[in-house]
Amino acid sequence: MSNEKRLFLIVAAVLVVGAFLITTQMENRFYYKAAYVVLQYVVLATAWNILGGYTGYVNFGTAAFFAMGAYTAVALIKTWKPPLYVLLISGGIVSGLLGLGIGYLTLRLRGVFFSIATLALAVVLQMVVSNWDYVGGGAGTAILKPRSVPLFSNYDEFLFFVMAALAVVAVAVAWLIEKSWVGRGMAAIRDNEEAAECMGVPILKIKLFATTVSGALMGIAGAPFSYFVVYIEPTSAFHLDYAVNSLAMPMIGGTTSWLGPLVGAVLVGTAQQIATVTLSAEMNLLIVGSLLVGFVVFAPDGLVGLFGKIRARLVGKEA
Amino acid sequence: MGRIIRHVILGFALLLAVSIAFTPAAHAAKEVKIGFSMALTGPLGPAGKAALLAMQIWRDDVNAKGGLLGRKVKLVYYDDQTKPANVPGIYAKLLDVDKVDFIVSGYGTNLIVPALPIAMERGMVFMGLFGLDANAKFKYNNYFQIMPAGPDPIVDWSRGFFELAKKQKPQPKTIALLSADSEFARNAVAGARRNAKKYGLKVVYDQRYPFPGTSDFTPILRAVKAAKPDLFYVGSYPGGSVGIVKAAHEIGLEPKLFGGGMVGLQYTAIQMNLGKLLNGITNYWFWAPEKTLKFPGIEAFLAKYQKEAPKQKLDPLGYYLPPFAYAYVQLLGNAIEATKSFDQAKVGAYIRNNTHSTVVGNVKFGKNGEWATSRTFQVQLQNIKSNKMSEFSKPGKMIVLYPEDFKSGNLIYPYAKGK
Amino acid sequence: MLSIEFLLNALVAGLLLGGFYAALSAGLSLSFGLLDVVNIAHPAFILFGSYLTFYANEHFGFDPVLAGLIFAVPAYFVGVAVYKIYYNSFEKTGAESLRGLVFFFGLFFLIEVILIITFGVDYRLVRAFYIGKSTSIGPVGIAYRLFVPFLVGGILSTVLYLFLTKTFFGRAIMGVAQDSLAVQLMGVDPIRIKTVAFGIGIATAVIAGSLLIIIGPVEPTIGREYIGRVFAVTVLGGLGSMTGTLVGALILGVAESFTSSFFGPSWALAVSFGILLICLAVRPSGLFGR
Amino acid sequence: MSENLLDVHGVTKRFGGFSALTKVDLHVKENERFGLIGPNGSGKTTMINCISGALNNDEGNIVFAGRDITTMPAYKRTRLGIARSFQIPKPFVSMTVLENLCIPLEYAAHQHSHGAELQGEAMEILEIMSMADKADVRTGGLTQIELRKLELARAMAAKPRLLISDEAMAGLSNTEVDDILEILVRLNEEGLTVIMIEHIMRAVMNFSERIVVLDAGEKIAEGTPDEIVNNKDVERAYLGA
Repeated sequence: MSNEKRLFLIVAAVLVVGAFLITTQMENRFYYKAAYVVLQYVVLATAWNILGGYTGYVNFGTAAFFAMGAYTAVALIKTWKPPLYVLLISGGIVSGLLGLGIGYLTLRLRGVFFSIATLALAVVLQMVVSNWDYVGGGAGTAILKPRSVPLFSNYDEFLFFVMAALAVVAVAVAWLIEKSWVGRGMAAIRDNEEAAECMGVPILKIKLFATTVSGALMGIAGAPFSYFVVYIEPTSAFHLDYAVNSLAMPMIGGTTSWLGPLVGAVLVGTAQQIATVTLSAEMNLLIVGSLLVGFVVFAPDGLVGLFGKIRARLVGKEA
Repeated sequence: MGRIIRHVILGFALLLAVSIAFTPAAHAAKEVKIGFSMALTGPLGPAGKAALLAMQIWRDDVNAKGGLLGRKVKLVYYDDQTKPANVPGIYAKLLDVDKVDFIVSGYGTNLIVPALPIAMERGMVFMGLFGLDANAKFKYNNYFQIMPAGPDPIVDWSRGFFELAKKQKPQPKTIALLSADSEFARNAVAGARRNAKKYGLKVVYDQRYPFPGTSDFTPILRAVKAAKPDLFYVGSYPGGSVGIVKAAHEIGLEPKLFGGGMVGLQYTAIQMNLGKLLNGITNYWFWAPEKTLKFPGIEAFLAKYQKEAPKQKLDPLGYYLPPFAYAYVQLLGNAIEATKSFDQAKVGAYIRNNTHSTVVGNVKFGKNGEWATSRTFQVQLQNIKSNKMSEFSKPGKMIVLYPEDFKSGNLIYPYAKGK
Repeated sequence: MLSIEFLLNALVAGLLLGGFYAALSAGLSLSFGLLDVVNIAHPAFILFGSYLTFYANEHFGFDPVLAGLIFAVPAYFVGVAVYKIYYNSFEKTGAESLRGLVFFFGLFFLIEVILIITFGVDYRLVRAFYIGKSTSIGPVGIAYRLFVPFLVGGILSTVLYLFLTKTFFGRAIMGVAQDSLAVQLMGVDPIRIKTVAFGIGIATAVIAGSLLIIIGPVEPTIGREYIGRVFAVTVLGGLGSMTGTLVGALILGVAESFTSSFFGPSWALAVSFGILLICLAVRPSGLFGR
Repeated sequence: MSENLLDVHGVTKRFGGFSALTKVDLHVKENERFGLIGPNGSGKTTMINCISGALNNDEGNIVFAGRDITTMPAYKRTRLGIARSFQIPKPFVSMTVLENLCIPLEYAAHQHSHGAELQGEAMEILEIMSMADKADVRTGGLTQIELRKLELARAMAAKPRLLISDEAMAGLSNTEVDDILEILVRLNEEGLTVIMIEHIMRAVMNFSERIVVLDAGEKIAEGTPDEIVNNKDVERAYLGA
């Protein structure tokens, strides 16, 4: 294992332990709820970026993967109420399989056609869930969360810790992929799929890997959702916000590295959380929309790229 | 590499500092803070804003009289954007950061349920604004819901419609059911389905339509027409209600009783658009300017509301939600005054065990915090001659037919005659 | 229940709806089908048109269709401006595929927010003398509320078809679509052609918006419901063909109407997306070439 | 036939109703310098796409080094030793020139090893192409000519047995053409088989040992450069007489 890898994994472990220690110290539940949402977006943005940023396939259907994770969990809770880790794994498997499915779509659909297909997929799945009465259908259903959990003083803190750990795992996965041969193959596919294949890159395998991992991470992020909101119905689980945010955050942060989605999600997500309790919601949406369009037009490499440029200029001046 | 991670950690620290900076200082001791989330944007935004105005009117009324037990009332609220996912965070903020004294709910079942477990964990009295059977799973005894649906909300909701039908001669035998594919409408129609069985009606059509996303109702209503139902019970939201009424007129759909659970027909803007097309429709209603519904304080409240509403582009008459939004905080305030206490358990027990006089009439709570007896009005629209707003602010247009205690006129039957 | 009359009525309702869908999709067929500009914000522009129509109708009593036609003119210039930004930021640098898509997605979102801020989230409706009236031909009933959009949609498609095939400028647009280099050699600036064509696309979106609000009430986020439909129509009809778009629209309208009538409305929306998904997945690569 | 490196038997490729290739046979010997020419739209690029795997042929089969590769995905063919350059350069735009070369080195030549030695090999290839000074430049900063050289360099980095060069010299000056020819000849001497598609007749005639002419998707002539120059059918195809 390289030094770089070792350092990264140590930092990841420290962050997870840190998240746990916070829960033993801080009482104020608002911060846990707010942090949960931000961390959930770290997972979603990172997952989106594995397919969208690294591989160049724009997924408009994040909400579908997220909601499939959430509804897989709901179906399980309704049947035998398994522990949370089972929900996470199952949500990941179901959405991962869904990802594998859309991965095969990339055989025929490239560029915008793929994106439109993911959008259509989200609508069709929402309709299926709306007609599936076992999980509440269009009317929705209330979910009782477990009353207590060992080691944590309440379930909110536990959920926060779980999402913090998931965020660390998601970023670590993205980082490992980026630094591996798979990641370099993804970049080649993004730049030019035809050339990549002719240079020996197994494009189908890599694309399937990307859609599966990306989908699975989104599903895992969705699995605890019903415990978080306590009440789940299709319009909120399939909300367009998930699609917009998971795409805007990497775009604003920068799409070519693991750092971009992380920075984007933390900044935009935190700004949204603060805006929810200070500004009006319209302004909140306006800010996200303007940032997205502004960054796409003026700073295509996102904040990370912007900082890189500024630093390069400063270094250049010193020299 | 190490440098990047340092930057990241630094960033997290900064964020934490910023969020702490946003935490307001400890609350001023003198005020009573009532906290809630409200849909000010999103699908329920228009109604939510009207509800907020009503609550602000109540606050001003109370403060003009010197507040609650000598403490001025302050409302602390955040926009939940009609998104259930925002609700848990908002109530956590209200309780842990803003340290409010009481909480009440936002508007609508979807936005009440996510807050209920939080109220439960903290043992807070929780007033609900228009939740349909929201407490069924939690069975929390300090939850009280202001919508007059009744002890078995889903079934009681449409009982009036069927009671009316039963009294007609010859007795109707068949019914068609149509609902929007979303929470309220589906529950309303589920109740109607159970009532249909109970009253011995044959269901000849039973479908859902996608909501939102249905642009034209003509094919749906043709299928209903082909099924030739005596009764047509519809659970729909504003956009769909308008489309259904228009399409029903265009194809000449004339069941003997038409309406039931259509949201939106109570809104002034939609009434003004539909005008005469509304005549003959029988639908649930919450309040109308009929002489049987002159509850104490309602007219003074509506006068204040109607003065302010046009400025905020809200429903100008405000007969639907605003009186109840006023009433649910009024009821809480009265309970605090009566118990002379801010203690959650005492206030909760008082609300649970007494009958309360409010601007929407006398309220007594029963099982799961629902009204002890159902009081959902069935109203038939009659004598509407134009699209002017003044049509709808006069008595004699929205005739209350059910329940008997509040009856203000007679049903014109069948629907075609009332049209 | 299955009478000839019922069947006929379902068919007519579907055709009427289809004509309306043709109006919704015509502009997209121009920008997406011919110019390869994936204007995913097209439904948002339609909704924008609906609100302009509402404003003119509510405050000045304009007929909705007339209002749509009037606002089509400024909308053209909005389209020109949007395309200029798009061209300079993405097409020129060859980065249009991924970021251009995101650009329009963001634009969609922005238009929605602007509508929410200006008009509020309430449902908005218009009045016109023909709304709420209907006539019948034999056993078939026709509501003017649906017939007017059908008529306007049909006229719009025909005018666009004639424009593209009979005028010099229209042929230049078709030329750009097939081979932009060849057009350049003929002494025509392909960028100017594309700018004009995109502007026309947005202008038709605004006209379609006036039809949308005639059919039923609108609220700012309703545009999302039409993304699938307009793309389904454009792809189903074959990219870049105005006739194809009209045919695709009619097929979709009839399919939705039949689903609503015979299987129940809860699956009607799935039909358009289902058709779109099947089209995308099954139709061979000829789909992408013109 | 076993001494042939590449055997194309009766390959047909249709697009809709249009037949881009009709029952074409090609046989390329080990270490041969092979030319493929024809007017625009004659099916040359379609032929290469079928050989390299970018397209699947509808009829016929393709055998490379004794293995039937007709249905093999493109990346496996590259790993077997078929590399190509693109007529319109398709660089990896987010990468530097050096990184562009590392992709085929990593994926085709070495299969997933990655490190300093790879970069060394990439630099060697850049030296050969006299592009070493551009190693750290992003492809956006390259000229058209440099992009074409990069195409060739990247194909070479796949360490192929068969190199297909698709109009690598279009737009280059005479000396640059000579430079590239020299490189190709040297590689050929080291054992590489080359299929050259070229519009610059001087280059293809000088370079090739044997030439096949395509017209409208059919093979109309095959032979040494001299035979081709004197072929009436070829003259007619080119002049449209």
